[in-house]
Formats: sequence, structure tokens, C-alpha cells
Amino acid sequence: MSDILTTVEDLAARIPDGAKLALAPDYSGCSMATIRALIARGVRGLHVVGVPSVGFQGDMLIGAGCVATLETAAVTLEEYGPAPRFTAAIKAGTLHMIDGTCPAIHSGLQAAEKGIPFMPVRGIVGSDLLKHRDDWTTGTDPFGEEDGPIVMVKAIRPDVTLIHAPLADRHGNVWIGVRREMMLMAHASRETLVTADEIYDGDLLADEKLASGTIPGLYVSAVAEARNGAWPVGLFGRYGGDEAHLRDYLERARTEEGFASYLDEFVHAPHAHKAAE
Amino acid sequence: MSDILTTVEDLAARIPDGAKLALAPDYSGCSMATIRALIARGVRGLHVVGVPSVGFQGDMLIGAGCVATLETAAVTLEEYGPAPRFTAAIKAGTLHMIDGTCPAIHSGLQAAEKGIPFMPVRGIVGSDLLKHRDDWTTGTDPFGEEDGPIVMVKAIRPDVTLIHAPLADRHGNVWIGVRREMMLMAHASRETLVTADEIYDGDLLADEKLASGTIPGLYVSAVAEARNGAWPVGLFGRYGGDEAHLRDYLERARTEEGFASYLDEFVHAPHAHKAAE
Amino acid sequence: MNADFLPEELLIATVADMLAGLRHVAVGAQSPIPGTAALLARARWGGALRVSMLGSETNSPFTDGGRELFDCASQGRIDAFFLGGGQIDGQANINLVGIGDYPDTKVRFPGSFGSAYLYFLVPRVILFREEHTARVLVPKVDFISAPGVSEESTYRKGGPHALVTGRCVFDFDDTAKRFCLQSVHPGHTVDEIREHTGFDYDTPDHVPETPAPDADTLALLRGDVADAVAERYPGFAAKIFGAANAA
Amino acid sequence: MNADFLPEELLIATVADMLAGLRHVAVGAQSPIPGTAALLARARWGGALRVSMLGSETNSPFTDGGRELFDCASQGRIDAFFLGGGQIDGQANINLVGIGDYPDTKVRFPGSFGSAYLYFLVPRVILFREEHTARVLVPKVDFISAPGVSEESTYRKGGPHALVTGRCVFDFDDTAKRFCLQSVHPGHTVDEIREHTGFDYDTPDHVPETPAPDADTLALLRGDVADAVAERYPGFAAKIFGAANAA
Repeated sequence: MSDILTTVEDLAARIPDGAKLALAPDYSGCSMATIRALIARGVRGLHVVGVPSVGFQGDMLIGAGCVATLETAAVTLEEYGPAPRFTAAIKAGTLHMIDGTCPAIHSGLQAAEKGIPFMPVRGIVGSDLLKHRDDWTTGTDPFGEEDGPIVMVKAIRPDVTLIHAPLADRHGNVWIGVRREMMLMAHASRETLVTADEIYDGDLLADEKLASGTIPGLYVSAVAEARNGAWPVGLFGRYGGDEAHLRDYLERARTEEGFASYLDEFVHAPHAHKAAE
Repeated sequence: MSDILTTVEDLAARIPDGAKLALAPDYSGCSMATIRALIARGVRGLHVVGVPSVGFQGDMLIGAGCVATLETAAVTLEEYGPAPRFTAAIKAGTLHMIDGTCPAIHSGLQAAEKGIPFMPVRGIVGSDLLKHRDDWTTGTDPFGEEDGPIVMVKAIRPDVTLIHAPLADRHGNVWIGVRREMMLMAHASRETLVTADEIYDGDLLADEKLASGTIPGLYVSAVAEARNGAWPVGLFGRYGGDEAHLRDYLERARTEEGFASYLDEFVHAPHAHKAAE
Repeated sequence: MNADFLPEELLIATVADMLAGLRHVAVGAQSPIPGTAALLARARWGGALRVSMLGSETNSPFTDGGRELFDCASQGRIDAFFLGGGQIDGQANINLVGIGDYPDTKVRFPGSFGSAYLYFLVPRVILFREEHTARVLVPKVDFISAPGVSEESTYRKGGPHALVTGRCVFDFDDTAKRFCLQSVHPGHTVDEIREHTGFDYDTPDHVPETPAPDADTLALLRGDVADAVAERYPGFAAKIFGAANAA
Repeated sequence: MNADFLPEELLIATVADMLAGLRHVAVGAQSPIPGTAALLARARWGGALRVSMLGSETNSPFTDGGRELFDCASQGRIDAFFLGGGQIDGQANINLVGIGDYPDTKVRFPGSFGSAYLYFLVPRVILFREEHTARVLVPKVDFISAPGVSEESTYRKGGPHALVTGRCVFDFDDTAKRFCLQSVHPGHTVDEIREHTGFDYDTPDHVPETPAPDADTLALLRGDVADAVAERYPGFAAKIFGAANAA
């Protein structure tokens, strides 16, 4: 099964225009290497699902005009402040927003994981979020133990999950440790594409300690080695974000021209997206 | 938090008569040491939930008259054949059976884990199981994408989960590796009681490899060291079942007298339940 | 009975044939013949078939606990699974609960396990029961753990593909919603099948003999596959392949 | 302003007081003052309080991915949580989405995160927003990310406990469904609060000053707690405790 190993460019080629693409937050596993390759190949019309929020990946894809719809509980760059290209796109009215809340996104993915059409979720009743979602509704407890309404969310089944992980092996197994939102994403999605800092020489499922934090290859379509592939974002337990680079990004991304210069330098220039290696 | 460490007898004392008690199958983590202590203390009226099936733990508790209700997808001793005291209790009509199916038990526990009153489950429609469950019903997809009925199961919230694990630490963290049905049980239950082959000298959550297979102490009420505590059943990744002992059990448990002699020898005799150490 | 192979080897090879071209087959606990068949199929197709054996520490790919098999099936990622039954009837209903008027069963079986779910979600469910008697193959099961067929409106992505017994292979006809005798194992007869089957089924004019495993298949089975089986079912592997290899 | 402590230290000590007697408090990402308050509360009560800081690798007890915090809250295992808001109104509704007519917001905030859920499930939700202006504390939020109060029939186990700002502490009165001014921070006045608050609230005849942290609290805060905070919020820890310890 060693044909599961491929290149970052191939991963980007496997994400079609218009795909429903699940992405993890900056504190989880972000395949920034593939995000750059996706922008380089000019992907269009993505429906990005932030699980449950999205950070630099989302801001860059939005800025590069790759995103038609954004479904998320938040766009957050954490301590770096507001996301500039997201904010600009909202102001320009070029982005279709599907505003959600974290547990509803997890539950929608869990519904897809279980192959059921919907799942009940606590809370939300009385939130204006509910008014704008035709994929959320309210019902009642069929066992009659509660009188009040309960929100039910439709299953969220992404076409593709794209993540970065510390380790993956030649069987397609991917070690994600306690960052199990990526496990849920892989289960819920039709395909999962992965970059990994390191190709593990062996079978991650054969090591009892590693196995418990591993997404089985069963769910994984392709893996590419990308050393430091989350750069300039950090990777849990491995490395922090590149603060100087991210501040430079934020400064440039305040304007469309500045953002274009960032893309020219770090995405479109030959081999630019490998700059971190 | 070192007061989380206690004795097997104390664990047994913490399981009140009439408790809804979640137990794992023989291939997962069975605290046989505590089962013996429970029988020794004469617990009565338990509602045992097999997650999703139950083996020797169930047969022994039933034989000793501890169980009023058994909710499970199966009673299985795997290669050892039919469960003798379970079969006898069914014939005698002394056991209230709630027959289920594995995924419905998992989904009922996941509903409790999420604090929601019910969860939809695929399949089951047309099974006679459905006729006998007032905690299962059928409904329809609220989003109207499917015409047919879908089964909805009520949340299963055990009072106590009782498990055995290879490792636990003084913070109450419990390493269960890939046997995550025990994680679900702990999340869904009000209390979780644990025996462990070994007390880990440190913090299981502080080791990134171990953390991903660890139930956080947040969910765990008490831990007792019980070396070989799954005996005579096996423990995943550690040791197999004691085949000679289990065959002896099966032979004796064919009759009530034989079963009583087994209990006399391995449960009621002074320090009998520590025989394996 | 052909002396060149054991009856179990015929069953293994027969079931393995039913797994041709699939991507992923899962095998439940305590299923040595289906499990061996899956490993044989994998060996035959150069590892392209993924085999998930429940309870096996080296062939289980699952890391999300007991629920994962079921979730995985519902995601459409499992192509074939095996079910048995204390009773099986002519509409492919299976009974894993007991004989008699539930809950007052005269004979109690272990329980339904995941049958009431997997039967709906795995496209190719192979019913496997070595004992072929009128006691097992009944006109109507006393308790439907899992129904063989469903109404049109029911969400159902899978169901019975075939029924393999110690005497024959039945095909399940989705349209007629009944079994059809497909082949009779060497040493058995069409009349004998009729005599020992409690349910009604179709019999074509010509019923072939179940094909014997060829030499390559037997070599594969008794070599690499036997070694792999020994990890999960040491007793079974010793009994079958010890005998076969000694023969 | 009392020169013996920083305004942030007052806020930290004030919030820590609200966590007395609890078993488990969770703190969201980017919440340095609430996070420090939780660590102070834990230090003060000898570790009996469990503190779960999201995004912290040493204080997060979660091993089941992003959903676990929410599941855990719904299980009743989290006693207190903190929420903020781009806008907060007099019924304790919070807006984390934007200003203007959604979806055409003039000012866009990051989004609702888990507020629409946790506000219903955590018994003691402390609203925290340092900026105390009529721009933030409005008569009616433009978008309700999460409502402060619900109808009787709604399943709701939690809700607003208090609102802590840079100028004062408001208590939330569950019966009246409105805020009541509880204390005014040293250096601020009741009239000033009125001037900078866009919503209507109750004011008792006597409004005390928010109690200053005592010497033991400050010592604990600037010692062990500062070290623990530095792991999660190095910049914040350096700014506050560097300054406080140098003072």
C-alpha cells in the first residue's frame, strides 16, 4: 500500500473546485503546505467547514478567492487578532457565511460519522443562529420526558478532510494524539488527505501506545511528507507558530495589494511553498 | 488527589444495590477482582448494561443472584460456549432481559455522553427487538430527505462504570489504549470505578503517547490497584484468559451446586478473590 | 468426499470466492471459517482486500472503541460481513435470541449482537452456518433479530447475499425475496438438501457441485494463510491445517 | 486607583472570588484574566478546584478532541465558564457575530464559538469584558449569539451569573432577568457606570467598592500563579506580573 504516499501538489490536485473541505483550527493540525499548493493551483468555489473554527488557513483561502461558502463557529487567529481577508470578504459581501456553534459542528460531523441524517444538540434555542440555518430545526423528545424544544442539526459530510499531523506511515495510518477532532473529521468525510512532518517507518497501529492516537489508514486516501508542513502555523506538541512571519502576513493582508505581495512571495514564486524546509 | 486510590473492597462498597452498572466485554477491561468483591458483599438488584455485550462478569453476577435486569446485545463467553448461569436464569425466569443490539447500546451511551435525551440509529426497523423496547421508538428525518422510519434510542446513563485497565495514575487518569468503549462508558456514567494492574508513577496525561489512550481523572471516582485484576479473564495487550480455570468454572457452573462450590472457593473463602496474585 | 481437501477447506474457498473484487471485509468474533476465507481472499489478491477481524490484535484497524465497526459500516466503508443464526428462515430472517415465545424462550441464544444493524448497512452479508438441519433452517424464525428483507421506504444499503452451510450454497434472490439453491457440496445431494431444509426455496433444473479448491488455492491456504489464522484462532488452525498439512 | 495592585490584579481577584466552592472551571482560549483567576482560585483552595484551560497543553484534561468540552458541560461536570461579547445587553444576551443587520454586518466579530451551547449548560457563566462602554453594553444586541434568559420550558441548566468589566461588577438577577450593580472598582463611580452603560439595570442605594485583593492573595498571585500563567500566556504574565513584581 505504499502508493498512498504522494506529493503536496498531488494532494492539492485531489481537492476539486467546489469541494466541501473540512479544516482544523490553528491549535490542531493545519496542512499549510497544501493550502499554499491549493492557492497556487487556483482552486475555486470551496465550501470550507471549520471544525469547529478556522484560522490562517481560512483567511488565506478566502483572500485568494478560493472560498464560496464558509461554515464555521468562528474565524479566529487567536492572539493575532481579527482575520483581515475574512473581514474584508464579509464587508465586500463576497462570502456566503453559514454561522454555527462549536458543538453543533461536532454533532453534525458525528451524525455523518454514524451515517444518520441528523443529531439532537443541546442549547441554541433562542439564538439568532437558528433563524439563519435551514439545516437546523427544532423537535421534541420522542420519549416525552422533556417538554421544551430541542435543536436537531443535519449531518455534515465533507467531501474532503485536509490535515497535517506529526507522523504518518506507509499504510496511511496517521498519528494525531489527543487532537481527535481530526479523527472525527476523517470518519465523517468521504476522503481524507494528510501531510505529515515525518513518515513513520513501521505500522503506527502495531504500537499499542501510538495506536490509540492514530487515524487508521482505512479512512485516509493519500499522505504526503511535508516537513514543517504546518508552517507558519504551529503544530501541537511539536512547534509553535512563526510569530514574525504571521505578524508580517497580518500587516500585508490589511490590503488586497499587500496580500497579493504575500502570495507572490510565499505561494506563487517557484518552490515558494517549500520555503520553510 | 492521592485519595483517589483505594481498595477493591471499597470499590465494591461504592456500588449500591439496584445500581445501573455498565460492564465491558471479556475482550476489553473486566474488573473481575471487584466482581468477586461485589458478590462477596452480597450486592442485589443490579441493572447490568453490557457495552455492548457481557461475558464471565455477567454470568457470575447472575449466578450469584446479584442481577435483576440485564440490558445487553449478547451474553457471550466467546470460544467457551453458552453462559451457564445466564441460561439457567432465563429458564428459571428470574432475570428481566432487555435485549438490544451493539450499535444501539453505543448510541444510547453517546446520547448520555452528550447529555441529549435520544439519538437516531440506523437499521433495526423490522427487528422484533423493537417490539419489546419502550425506550426505543421510530421517527422520521426532520429534514425530509428520507421517507422511511428511523429508530431513536433513549439515552443510557449508567450510575456506575466498573472497568479494569493496564495502568492508572494517582490523579485518577486511566490508560485504556484503543479500547475506547471504556472511554465512552466513563463519559456516559455518573461515576467510574477502576482497578488497574499497575499504578503509573506520574501523570498519564503528561505523556503525549499515553494521553491519547487515557480516560482523564475528571471522570473517575476511585482507583484500586489490582495486579492481574482481570483474572481469570484476559486483559487486552497484557495477558490471555486462564483457560484451565475458565473451563473449570464452566464445568461447575452447569449446576447450582457446582457454581456454589466455585463461589465458596474463589469468592467467599478468606482472601479468595486475591488468589491470582 | 474428495480426499484432497477437508470440508472446512471447501467452505473457506467457497466463501473466499464471494469476496472477489471487494475493498474491505469485516469478520466478527468467533468466526474461524469466514475469517480464514477473508484472509485467503486477501492473500489471493495480493493484499488489495482490507480484512478487519474483530478481537484480533493484528488485523483490527479500529482505534475508536466498540462503536467504530458500526459507524464504519454506516459510512459505507465495509463491503462484506458474516452473520449466523440459531434459526434462519426462507426470507433470510435470522434469530440470535432464542426458541419459543420471547421473552419466555425455551432455548436461549447469546443475543442479537450487531446483526439488527449490520444486516441493513453492509452491502454483501454472507450468512454462514455449518449445521444444515431443519432445526436451524426453519420456515419462520421464532424471533427476528434482523430481518432479511425490508419495505421499499426503509433505509437499507445491504442485506443477504448468500447462505453457506455444511451441505450447500444458497443464493438470495433480492427480487423474489427467497433463497435459490446455487450449488451442492461434493458428497451431498439435492434431495438431501430438501430433506434437511425447513424453509421453501427455489431449485434450478441443474444444480452444480460446489467447485473444489484448486491446488494453488490449497497451497496458499495451508501456507501463508494458515500462519495468519493461527494468530487469531490457534485451535482452529492447528486442527484444520495441522490435519491438512499432515495429509 | 490604589497603587498597591494593578487593575488586572483586581479583576483577577474579583473573578477568583466567584469560583469559591466549585469543583471544575473551564476557561476558553484567549482569556488571560479569567484563566489567571481560575489558577488563583485553585491555588487558594489547595488544588481542590479543577481548572481546564483550552489550548493549554498542561492544564487541559481532555483526550477526546474538540467535542469533549461540550459533552463534558452537558454531563454537568463543568461548574463555571467565561463568555465575552462584542455586544452585551441588559438581558445578558451576547453577540459574538457582528454589528448591523446580519448577514450584512457592518462590523464582523469572529463568530459565536460554543457560546450558544455553553450558556445553557454551565451553571455559573461569568461574562467578562474589560471594555465598559455604551458601544459594548447596549440596550439590545444586534445579533443574539446566545440568549441570557430562556422560556420556562427550555432545557437550561445554566446561564449568566455576573458581568465583570473594567469599571464594575454587575450581578445577574435570575428572577428580574436584569443586571444589578454589585460593586464599583476603586477609582470609578456609580455615575460613571451609568454614563458608559447602554442598557438599563438596577442600582441599590448603597453600592460598595469592589474589595481590593489582600496581601496573601497578591503574594499567591505574583508567585506560584504567575509561574503557571506564564506557560499559557507568556506575554500577559510578563506584562502583568513583571510589572507587579517590579513595583
